[in-house]
Amino acid sequence: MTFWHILLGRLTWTSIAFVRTWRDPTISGIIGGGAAAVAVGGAVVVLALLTYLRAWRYLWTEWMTSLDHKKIGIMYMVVAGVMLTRALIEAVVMRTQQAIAINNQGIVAPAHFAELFTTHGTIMIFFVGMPLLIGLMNYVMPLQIGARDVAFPYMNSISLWLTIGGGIMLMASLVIGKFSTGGWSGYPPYTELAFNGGVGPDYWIWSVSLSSLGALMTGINFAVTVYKLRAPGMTWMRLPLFTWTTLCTSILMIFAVPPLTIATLLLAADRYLGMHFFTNDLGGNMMNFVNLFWLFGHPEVYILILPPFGVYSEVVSAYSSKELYGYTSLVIATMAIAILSFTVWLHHFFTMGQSAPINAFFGIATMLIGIPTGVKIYDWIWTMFWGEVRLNTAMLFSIGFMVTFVIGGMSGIILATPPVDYMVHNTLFLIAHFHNMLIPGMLFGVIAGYYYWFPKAFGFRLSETWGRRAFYCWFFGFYLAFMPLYVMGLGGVARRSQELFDPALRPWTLIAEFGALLLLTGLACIFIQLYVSIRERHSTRVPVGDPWDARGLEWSMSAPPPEYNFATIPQVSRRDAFYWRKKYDGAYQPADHYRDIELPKNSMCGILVGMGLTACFFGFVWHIWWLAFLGFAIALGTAITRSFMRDVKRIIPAEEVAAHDRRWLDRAAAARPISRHLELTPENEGLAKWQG
Amino acid sequence: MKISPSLRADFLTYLTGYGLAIVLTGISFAFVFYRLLAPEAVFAVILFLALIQIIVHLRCFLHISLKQSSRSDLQLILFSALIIALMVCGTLIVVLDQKARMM
Amino acid sequence: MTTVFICIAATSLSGCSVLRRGFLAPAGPIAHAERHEFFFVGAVMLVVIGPVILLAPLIAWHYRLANTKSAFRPQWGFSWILEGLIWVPPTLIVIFLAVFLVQRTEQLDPYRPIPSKLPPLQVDVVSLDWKWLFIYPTLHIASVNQLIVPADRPIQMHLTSGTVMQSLLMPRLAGQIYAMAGMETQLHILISKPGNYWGENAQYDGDGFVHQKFQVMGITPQDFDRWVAHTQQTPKTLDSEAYTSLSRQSILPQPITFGNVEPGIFSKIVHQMIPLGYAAQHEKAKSNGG
Amino acid sequence: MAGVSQPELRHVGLNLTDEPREVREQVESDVFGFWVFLMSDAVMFACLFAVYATVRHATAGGPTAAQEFKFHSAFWETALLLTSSFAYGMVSISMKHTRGRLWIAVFMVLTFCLGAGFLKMETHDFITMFHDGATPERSGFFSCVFVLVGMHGFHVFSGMMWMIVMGLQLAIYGPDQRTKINLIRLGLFWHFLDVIWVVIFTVVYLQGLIR
Ligand code: HEA
Ligand code: HEA
Ligand code: CUA
Ligand SMILES: [Cu+2]
Repeated sequence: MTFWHILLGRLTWTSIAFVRTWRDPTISGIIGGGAAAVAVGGAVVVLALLTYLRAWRYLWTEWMTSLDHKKIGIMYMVVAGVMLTRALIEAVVMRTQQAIAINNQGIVAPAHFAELFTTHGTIMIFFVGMPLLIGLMNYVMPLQIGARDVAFPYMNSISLWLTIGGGIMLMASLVIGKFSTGGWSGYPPYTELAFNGGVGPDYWIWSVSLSSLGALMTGINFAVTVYKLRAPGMTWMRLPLFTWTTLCTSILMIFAVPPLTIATLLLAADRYLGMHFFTNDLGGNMMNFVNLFWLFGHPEVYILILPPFGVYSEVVSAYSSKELYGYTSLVIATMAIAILSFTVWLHHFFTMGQSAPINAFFGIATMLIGIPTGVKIYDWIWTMFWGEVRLNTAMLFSIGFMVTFVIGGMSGIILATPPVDYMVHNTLFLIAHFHNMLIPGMLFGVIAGYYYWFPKAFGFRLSETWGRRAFYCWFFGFYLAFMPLYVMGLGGVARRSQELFDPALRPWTLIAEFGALLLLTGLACIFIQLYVSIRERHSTRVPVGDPWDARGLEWSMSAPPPEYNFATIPQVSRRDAFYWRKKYDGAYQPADHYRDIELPKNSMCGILVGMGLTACFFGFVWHIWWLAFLGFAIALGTAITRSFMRDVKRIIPAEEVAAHDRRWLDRAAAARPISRHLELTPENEGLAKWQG
Repeated sequence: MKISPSLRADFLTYLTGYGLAIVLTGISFAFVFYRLLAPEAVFAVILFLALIQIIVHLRCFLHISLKQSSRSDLQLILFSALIIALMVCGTLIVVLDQKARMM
Repeated sequence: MTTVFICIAATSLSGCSVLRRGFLAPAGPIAHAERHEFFFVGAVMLVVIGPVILLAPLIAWHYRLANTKSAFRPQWGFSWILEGLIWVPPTLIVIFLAVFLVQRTEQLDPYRPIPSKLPPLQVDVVSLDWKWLFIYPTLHIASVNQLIVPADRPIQMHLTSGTVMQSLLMPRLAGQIYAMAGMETQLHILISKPGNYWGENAQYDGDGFVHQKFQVMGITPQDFDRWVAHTQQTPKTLDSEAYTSLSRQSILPQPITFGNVEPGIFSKIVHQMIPLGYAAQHEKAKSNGG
Repeated sequence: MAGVSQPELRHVGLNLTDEPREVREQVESDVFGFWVFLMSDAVMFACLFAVYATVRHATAGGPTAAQEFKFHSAFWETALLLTSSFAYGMVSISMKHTRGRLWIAVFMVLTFCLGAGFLKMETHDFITMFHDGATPERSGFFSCVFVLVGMHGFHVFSGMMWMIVMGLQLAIYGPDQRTKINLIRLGLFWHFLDVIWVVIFTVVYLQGLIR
């Protein structure tokens, strides 16, 4: 044990990506080094820019230490955006590799390709999908139920910083050391010490742990919020559907994350303490890992799809200018999906050798999920029926979703048939299936929700032109990129192949490559849309707050909303509360009297706990034990210190609330009510004309 | 401290729980120690006793009751029990079947 | 531009040959039945999702804001008839599919012997890094990365792994089953059309993953006997030592055959009684990070 | 039951009858949140139990359960933990029915000591198992025993650390609102650990000792 060894653990010169590239200047090495350079360079540029703009104080006081659910929600989405960019580029590199590497090595080496699909999958699931949705739920759900914040604002901040910590670990793996090559599911024994001695699997274990810890706390937070903080009169059957899906998602997070925690913990026990849970020898049994992982993994994919289902429910109803069709059915379907999702995990390993009745049972349970899912889709279609459908960006994405998602559902049902799964399991057919669910299902939903709620959060609308362009790229890009994968999968091409050996595949990989580039363009359109919209924000302001003539409580306040959300907690008497208030002229009325409002003070405890644990886990990865200890001590010390603090609330005086509310009401009184035909014009100030 | 009726009631609740738990634990250990039945039967009995004891703990120490007052906690616990049953039974059936077919 | 054109043309010409690599061009009863199941489920599902694909855009378009002729009923949100329509038929369809699913899963269980007049040929399969070892215990021969079997005779495979978990897939013959160290799984196949096919490992297992493919040859019984006799002449013996060196991580340029096989070696492999070649390789990897 | 408000019925530890509605709601959601956490913790233990059941015979030729588990220490550990749970019940009662901090402190110290006794015995067991070569590296079975029982032990340890923190808060602030809420949560945690232990002594120790 030399001094350096104690100080740096397993970290050596050659762990640094640049040094590796220097020593091994192959194309693959250069791509790796380049990515590391981009990560480091990006971080340096951002830090420099912040310093130059003197934005640190602002960032620290207004954002990083904020406990406001709205700001935390936005930060989640920004973080997801950063991670997304990386994962998307990785996807394009993978597609390019498969397009080129037919009977040749292509541009990336085997181990590098393996890192690519592992990080791509891990990031997309844990650091794009979950944060995007958690961000959205964070922002919208408390507003929808008439609450001032979530139940545990401080814990909310910890969750955020744990997620960010996981993201930092993933980014660090780009520069220092390597990430796992075991896929996002990280099956042992391949990820055991005997086969993977490096830091890769450890990075995977600890970054996933950070993210799942964050998700677990978020789940608890949201579930309690929905359970206990609903406005008076907001009974269960009056909840907006997005809130329903939030609740069900939280339940899934609370109960599905523990198996993952156990799976990764036991794998860590094997790797760090020489135990034998999943090793080949001495009584280890990898089937236990597979079982535990999917006990989590399957509910996870519904964690990713339920909130978008909620978004579609809101969006389709609002833009069809109509009540949601079949509210009760939708609620029942949501709960059915949530509960059924705990009964189907085995469909991910039909091929592990269990007996036919067991496979058949889980196959049938899987198909059962098709019923409630179908109910939802039919309900959205009937919601448009007899409505006045505004075919804007969000609706295009929603309709694109319905049409495309059912194709993924079809392939899902095909996979759920064990004999067919024997053939297409672990092939590109499976890859096509789940991208078919995740992109048109989850991402389209996020984009639709983003378009829909953006004006509420920032006070101006997004550009329609660029939104449409994005839609066309996304829609056609998706078909081009993933339909070929179905075909190749039927031809028996295994997933995770960095090289292919049949020239007949070339046309298909080229089409897929083109599609991936189109998807990349689609993402570019989304970013351009943001840029253009910010530039043109003066002509798209909607300060009164109801630009879409929408129906839920979140529209009943100014845009952006005050930090306390509601000047007075609303009394709810029907579903679609705001719609009825507008109908009976109760929408823009001052309250009888205003009260002092208590809000949590900003706190840096969240960031300290999150970063402390991140440091701790980073120490674990590299066996830097002092760092692990220090990080843990910081996290624990912060949590304990915080429990001693008594002065954690601040008061917003009633006069201030009243004054703010009055200003908003004056603004509303001055605005011109706008009919739906004109809502995309600069006339729209966020006050909707009553049209039934 | 003055002994009020509600204090007495609270105390009795804990005492009952404690007593029952001790008795149930004792029976479990006795069954194993004295080999009162065939091994499988003993295991069934002690599992059953454990279940009862969990209910006793929930009732007397954690104050979960069927009364209206603690509905949401009760719902939560029942739901958790459902999920736990699904996961544990599922895992046992699946993994033990696999082992039977391949080891 | 021209390349794009060529590609599109090539797609329509050669593209579909991709499907001829897989189970949609079956060469045995198992793959055949699986293809049948695939089309069956696919067709049923097309019937249910077809309406969605048509209705969603049509209804959205018909009730678009600009169409002032379409009716508008903002408070309409429930109908018993529709509720019935969206819950009941899908349920019936799932029940319908489930009935077939149970039968087919039972019939196509990889452990289930294929009925035939001929007794099954035993083949023991060991997955290694990054190759497949096939042992013919009754014929006392073995081959690596090459599976040669008589056509029209059922093959009973017992699988295990000498390394991480892997998945055996022969796309035109039979579906996957995992091979795991210390355990033994089974797979049955039958080649009804003599010919040349291929198989692979479909579960990622490291650098040599994509090269872990092998040839499957279904030949006539006479040819098979000839091949066996010929192979038995090969001087190499598959014993513990040979196995140890085989289990080292490597990619083989060509198939290998063994003319003799130590009796009971498969059982020894399953019970992990033979030292593995990669152990030494990995001691090295363990010690350094990065 | 007229006149007794809901929260009072629920939380033996806290007398909320006179508090305003907001405070009661706050307490409700704080405590409910902790319940939710406990349930997800329970799922974690459930997964471990499931794994345990599948590796029960994976001793890989090494020591077996029957050789390593000690009937008497399992019994006395159970007794200690159970009694500590009862002692914590007295903490809750003191919190509800007395004004000062004296009785709370007395019973908390008692709980702490009983918990410490439990941990002491458990560690001793582990050490003897190590001496017999029944280490977690020896076989899948012992890996699981140590992780499962160790995880419970770690929870007990955390609970005891929490008691120290609460003791300090009690000393500084006395039984104020936040201290009380945390004492209630700590109570739930401590009783919950007892529930887990019931399953452990049944499924791990007694099942291993059945002959
Ligand atoms: C959410 C999940 C997600 C998403 C979005 C994607 C998106 C994409 N994926 Fe990936 N993928 C996975 C999850 C996902 N993937 C997983 C889990 C694996 C398996 C890994 C493994 O094997 O272990 C995988 C594997 C995988 C492979 C490996 C296949 C193999 O094994 O051989 C490939 C190959 O090309 C691929 C391609 C792509 C492409 C081209 C895209 C993209 O082009 C699609 C475009 C997507 C975007 C551009 C994101 C845009 C997001 C937004 C627009 C949101 C906007 C944000 C705001 C408004 C704030 N994916
Ligand atoms: C958001 C993500 C998402 C969603 C929603 C789904 C939804 C479904 N998935 Fe998918 N799935 C994944 C993400 C997702 N999946 C991922 C990431 C993997 C692989 C992970 C990996 O290995 O890396 C996977 C893998 C996977 C497998 C394992 C395959 C294998 O490994 O071999 C299976 C098998 O059954 C399956 C089935 C299904 C089914 C039946 C649904 C159903 O929910 C679909 C329901 C929808 C419909 C059916 C369409 C609409 C319904 C109607 C129009 C009504 C009529 C319908 C009927 C009558 C049935 N999925
Ligand atoms: Cu893995 Cu049997
Ligand atoms: Cu699934």
